[in-house]
Amino acid sequence: MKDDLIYLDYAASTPVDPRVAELLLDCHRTRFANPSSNHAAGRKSRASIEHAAGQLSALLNVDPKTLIWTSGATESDNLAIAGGARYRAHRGKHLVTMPTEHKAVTDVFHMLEKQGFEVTWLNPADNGLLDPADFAAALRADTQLVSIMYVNNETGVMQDIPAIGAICRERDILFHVDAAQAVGKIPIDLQELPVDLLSLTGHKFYGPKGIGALYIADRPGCRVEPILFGGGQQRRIRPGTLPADLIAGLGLAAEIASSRIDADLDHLTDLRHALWAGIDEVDGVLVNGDLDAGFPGILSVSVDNVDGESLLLELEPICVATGSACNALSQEPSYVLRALGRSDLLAQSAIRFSFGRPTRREDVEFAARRYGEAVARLRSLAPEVTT
Amino acid sequence: MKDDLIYLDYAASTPVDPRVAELLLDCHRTRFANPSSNHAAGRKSRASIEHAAGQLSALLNVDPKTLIWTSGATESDNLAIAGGARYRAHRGKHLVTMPTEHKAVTDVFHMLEKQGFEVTWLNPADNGLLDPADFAAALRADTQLVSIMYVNNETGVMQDIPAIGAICRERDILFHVDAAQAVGKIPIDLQELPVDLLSLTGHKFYGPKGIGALYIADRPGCRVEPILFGGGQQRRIRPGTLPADLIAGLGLAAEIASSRIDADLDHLTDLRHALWAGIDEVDGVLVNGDLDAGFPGILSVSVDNVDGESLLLELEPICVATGSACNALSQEPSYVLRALGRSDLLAQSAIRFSFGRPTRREDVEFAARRYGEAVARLRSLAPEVTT
Amino acid sequence: MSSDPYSALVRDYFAHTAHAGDLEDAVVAEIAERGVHLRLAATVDNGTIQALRFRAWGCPHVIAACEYFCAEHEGRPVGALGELHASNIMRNLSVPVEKTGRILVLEDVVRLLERAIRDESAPH
Amino acid sequence: MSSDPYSALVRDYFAHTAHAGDLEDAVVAEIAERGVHLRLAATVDNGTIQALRFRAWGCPHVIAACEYFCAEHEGRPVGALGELHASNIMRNLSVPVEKTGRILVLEDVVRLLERAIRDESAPH
Ligand SMILES: Cc1ncc(COP(=O)(O)O)c(C=O)c1O
Ligand SMILES: Cc1ncc(COP(=O)(O)O)c(C=O)c1O
Repeated sequence: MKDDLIYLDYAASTPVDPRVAELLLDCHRTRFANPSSNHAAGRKSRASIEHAAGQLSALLNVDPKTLIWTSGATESDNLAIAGGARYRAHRGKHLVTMPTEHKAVTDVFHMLEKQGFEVTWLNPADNGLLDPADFAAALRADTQLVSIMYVNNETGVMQDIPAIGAICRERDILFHVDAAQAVGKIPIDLQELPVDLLSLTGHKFYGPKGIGALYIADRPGCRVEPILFGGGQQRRIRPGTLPADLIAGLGLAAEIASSRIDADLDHLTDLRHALWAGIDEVDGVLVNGDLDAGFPGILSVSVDNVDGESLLLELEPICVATGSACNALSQEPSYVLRALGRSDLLAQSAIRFSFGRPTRREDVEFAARRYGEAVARLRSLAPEVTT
Repeated sequence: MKDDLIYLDYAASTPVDPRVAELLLDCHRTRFANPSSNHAAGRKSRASIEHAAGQLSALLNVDPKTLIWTSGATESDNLAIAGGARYRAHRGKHLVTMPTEHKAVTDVFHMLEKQGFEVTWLNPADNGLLDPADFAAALRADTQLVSIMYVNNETGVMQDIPAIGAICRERDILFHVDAAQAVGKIPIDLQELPVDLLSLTGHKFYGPKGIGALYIADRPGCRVEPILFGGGQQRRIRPGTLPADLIAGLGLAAEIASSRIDADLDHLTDLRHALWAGIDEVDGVLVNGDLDAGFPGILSVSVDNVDGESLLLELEPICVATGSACNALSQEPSYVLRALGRSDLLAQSAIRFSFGRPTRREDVEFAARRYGEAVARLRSLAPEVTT
Repeated sequence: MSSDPYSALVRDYFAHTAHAGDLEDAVVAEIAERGVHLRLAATVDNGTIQALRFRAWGCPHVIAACEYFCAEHEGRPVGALGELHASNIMRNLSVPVEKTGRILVLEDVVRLLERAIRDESAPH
Repeated sequence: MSSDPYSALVRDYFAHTAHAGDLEDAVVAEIAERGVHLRLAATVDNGTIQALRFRAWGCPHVIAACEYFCAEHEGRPVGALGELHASNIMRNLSVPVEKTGRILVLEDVVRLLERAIRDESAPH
C-alpha cells in the first residue's frame, strides 16, 4: 500500500501476514502438484493440506474431518444455507434469518424463497441485537435451518450465538453461523458452542484471498447437499482441484491467530477507545450498533447533514468504508443500518472504521481528527437546512 | 519439488511461473484491499483486476466485459452448464454432451438429468474423436445447450470445436467448451471460434490455483443464471470478494502464454516424439487417443498384463498419472478410456505422461527407459497368463 | 468500469470550492430532491453574471459540478445559462452515468436561476 | 486419509521381492479374481514349509503382502498357514481399508495352498 494511505478497512479485507506470504511463495515452488495425484509430488501437496486442516481445526477446536474447503465465505454461506435447507427439505421448509445478515446470506434465502421455502426475517433491536426470546418465538415445528451471523460486518455487533444455538439444539434445528468477521478474531470453541455449520474466509484474518471453509458438525442430520458438482474431492461435498498453497496459507493464518487472539483483542479495544474519544466530539455523531455488544475492531458512525460519499472522499488518504464494503460502489443506503432504524439520510452518512494488527494509535487519532475536519468542511458547503 | 522427482504431470497442475509468483508476493503487500471498496486502496486492487482482464482477453481475443472470474474450471463448468441450461429451460430441455468429458462436466449433467433435463451422451470413435456428422444428427428442435471439451485431460485428444460450434451457431444452440486443458496452450481466438461459453483455470497454464474464469459471449440469448448468490459483484453473475492477487496472477500467466504459445507447442511436440520413440519399443503398448489429433503435451499409453497402480509406484521418482488426476486415488478404471473401447484391464494400466515448459528432453528419455524397465519387472512378477 | 470513479477534474473542483458560499443582494434558486440539495446565488449587472456562489449537499460529483459551473459562468452573459446541459457537464468532468439524475438537479436549478434572473430584470 | 497410501513396509516389500518366482516339485495354488491374480508355490518337508514363492498381478499392496507372507512363513510349520488372516496382514503392513477385498484374495489362496499341501501329504 502507498505509504501515505492510512488503511482502516480491515473488515473489508486484511493484508496477508508476511509469514503467510512467505509460505505461499514456498508452496509455489514445492507444493504445486495436484493433491489428488497419487505420486510423490501429489502426496506433498496432500500433506500440506492435512497440516493446514490440523491448524484450522485447532483454532476452532474441531475434528479436521469436519472442514470443507471452499473459495470463501460467500460459497460457504451458499453451501451451508442452500445445501442444508435442501438436505432437510423433506422434514420441513421453514427457515429463519435476519435482514441484517451479509448479502451472501440474505440473497441465498431470497433464492430459496423463490424455490418454495418460507423464510422468517427477524428484525433486531435498534442496537442491532436479536433477543433470544423473540427468536425462540419465531420457531415452528417445520423450522429446519436458522442462519445468524456472529460479528456483523457493518456495525461489529455480536449476536448471542450460545443462546441462539442452544435453542436450535433443543429443537434439532440446523444452525448456521456466518463467522466471516469472527474467526481468528474472537475465541471460538465449537466443542462448547452449539453450532452446526460455520462459514469462514481467509482474507478477513490475514490469510490468503480466494480460500475459505465450511465447518459441518459431525452429528446426525447435519449434512448439506452439494451446490457444485464434479470430481470426487472432499467426499463429493465440494469438487475441484484443491489449491494446496492457499489452504496451507489459511492454516498458517489460523495458527498465528490462535497464538495472539487475546493480545489482538486488547489492541483493538484500545484503538476503538481512542478513535471514539476523538469522534465523539463531533456534533450530531451517532454510533451504529452497540459499543458494549460490539467486536472492538469495528466502529461505525453516522452523522447529521453530511453525504457519506463526499465524506469518504474528503477523508482521503484514510481508507474506510461507507455501508458495506461489498456494495460500496452502489449508492443505496445500507440495508443493515436501515434495519437498525436509521433514516436513509443517517444511513448513507455512515462511515465504518475497522482496524487490525498493524494499526497504530496515531493512525486512529489522525483519523478522528480528519473526520471532524471533513464533517466541518462539508457542512460549510451545504445549505443551512437539509433535514 | 524435491530435486530427484521428475514431474511429468503438467496436465494435473503446473508450477506457478516465477514471474507470477513474484507478482503474487507483491500483491500481498500492495493490492490486498477489497476491490469493491471505494477508496484509494480498493481502487488499486480494482485497477489490477482490470489490467488482468485485459491480459486474459488479449489471449482469447475477447472483450474484457465477457469474462467472469470463478474459483476454477469446476465452478466455471457448473456455472456454464447448469446456469446456461436453466436460463434456456423455457425454450427446451434437451442437452448434448459426451461421456469422455471431465467429471466437472458429466456430474453437472447427471444432476440436471435428475432435475428434468434430458441429456444425449454421444460416444466418440475409438480414437476419442466425435464425428461432427454424428453430432449434428443428435440435435433436436428442443436442444438448448451442448458441452464438448477442447483438449481431453486424459488422452490429449482435441475435438473439432470449429465444426461443432458452427453447427450449434446455425441452430442457435448454446455451445460450452471446457477449455481447462487448452487455454494458454493452444491458440484460441474467440472472434473466429463459434463458442458461447468457455471454461478455464489458472493452475493448468502456470497461473495461480484457486482462480479461473468463464467467458460468456456477448450475443442475444447467451446468458447464464447464477449458481452462487451474494453481493453485487460481477454483475450478480458470480458474487464474493474478488481475489485481486490471484486474478492479477492469472492475467500475467495469460500474457506470458500469449508470448510463447507457438514455441511451447514446438517444445512439447519434440518431447512427445522422444517419449513415444522410447515407449513404442515396449511390447504390447497402445496409445490411448490419437497422436495426430492430440495435444502434444499429453501422451497416454496402456499396456498388456500390468497393473496401473503398481506401474505408477514402480515408476517413482517419475510423477505421472493413472487415469484422470482427479480420481487417481480411486481404483476404478478410467471411464474415459472405457468409452474409447479399452477393456477394463487395459484401461487400468493406463499411464498419462504430460509435460510442460520446464521439461527437458533427458527427462522424457529417462521416463521412457524407466517405463520399459517397470513393465518388464512387473511382468516378471506376474503369473504367465492374465488375460 | 474505470477503477477511479472520480476524474482528476472532479477531484480538483471538489477539493477547491472557491465558489462555495452566499452572496448579498443576489438572485437565488434552490432545489432539494434525489438525495441532493442545491442552492445557487447570482449577482447580475447589465445582462452579465457578476458573481456566482453555490451551496451543495450531495456526492462529490454534484459538489464538483457546482464549483465547475460557477467558475465557468462568472463574467458571462445571462443567456449562457440556457446553454448549460447536464450532458455537457458529465462529459467535461467524466461523471459516471449512474450520477445522471443528480446532475440533472443542477441543470434544473440553473434553469430556475435563469428564470429568476429574467423575472428580476423584467420591467416591473 | 494419510497422505501416503503406501507404508514404509509396503514400499520395502514391493521393492524387494526376493520370493517372486516358481519352485520345482512344489504344491501350487492359484486364484484370479477382483483384479488380482495370485499364484503361490510351496515345498514342504515333514510338515515344515521349506520354500515359498509367489507370482502376483495386482496393486502394490497385494505384491507387498505376497512377499511379506512368503518371507514370514518359510521355515514354519504348515499349520501356521491356517493362522493367516487378511486382517493381520492389513494391520502389520498398514494397508488401507479400500484394499480389503484384494488382501482377502491372498487369504483365500493361502487357504487353498494349505488344503493342497494336506491333500498331497495324506496317505494315498
Ligand atoms: C459477514 C460476512 N459474510 C460473508 C462475507 C463474504 O466473504 P467472501 O467475500 O470471502 O466470500 C463477508 C465479507 O465480504 C462478510 O463480512
Ligand atoms: C478438462 C478439465 N476440466 C475441468 C477441470 C477442473 O479444473 P479445476 O480443478 O481447476 O476446477 C480439469 C482439471 O482438473 C480438467 O482437466
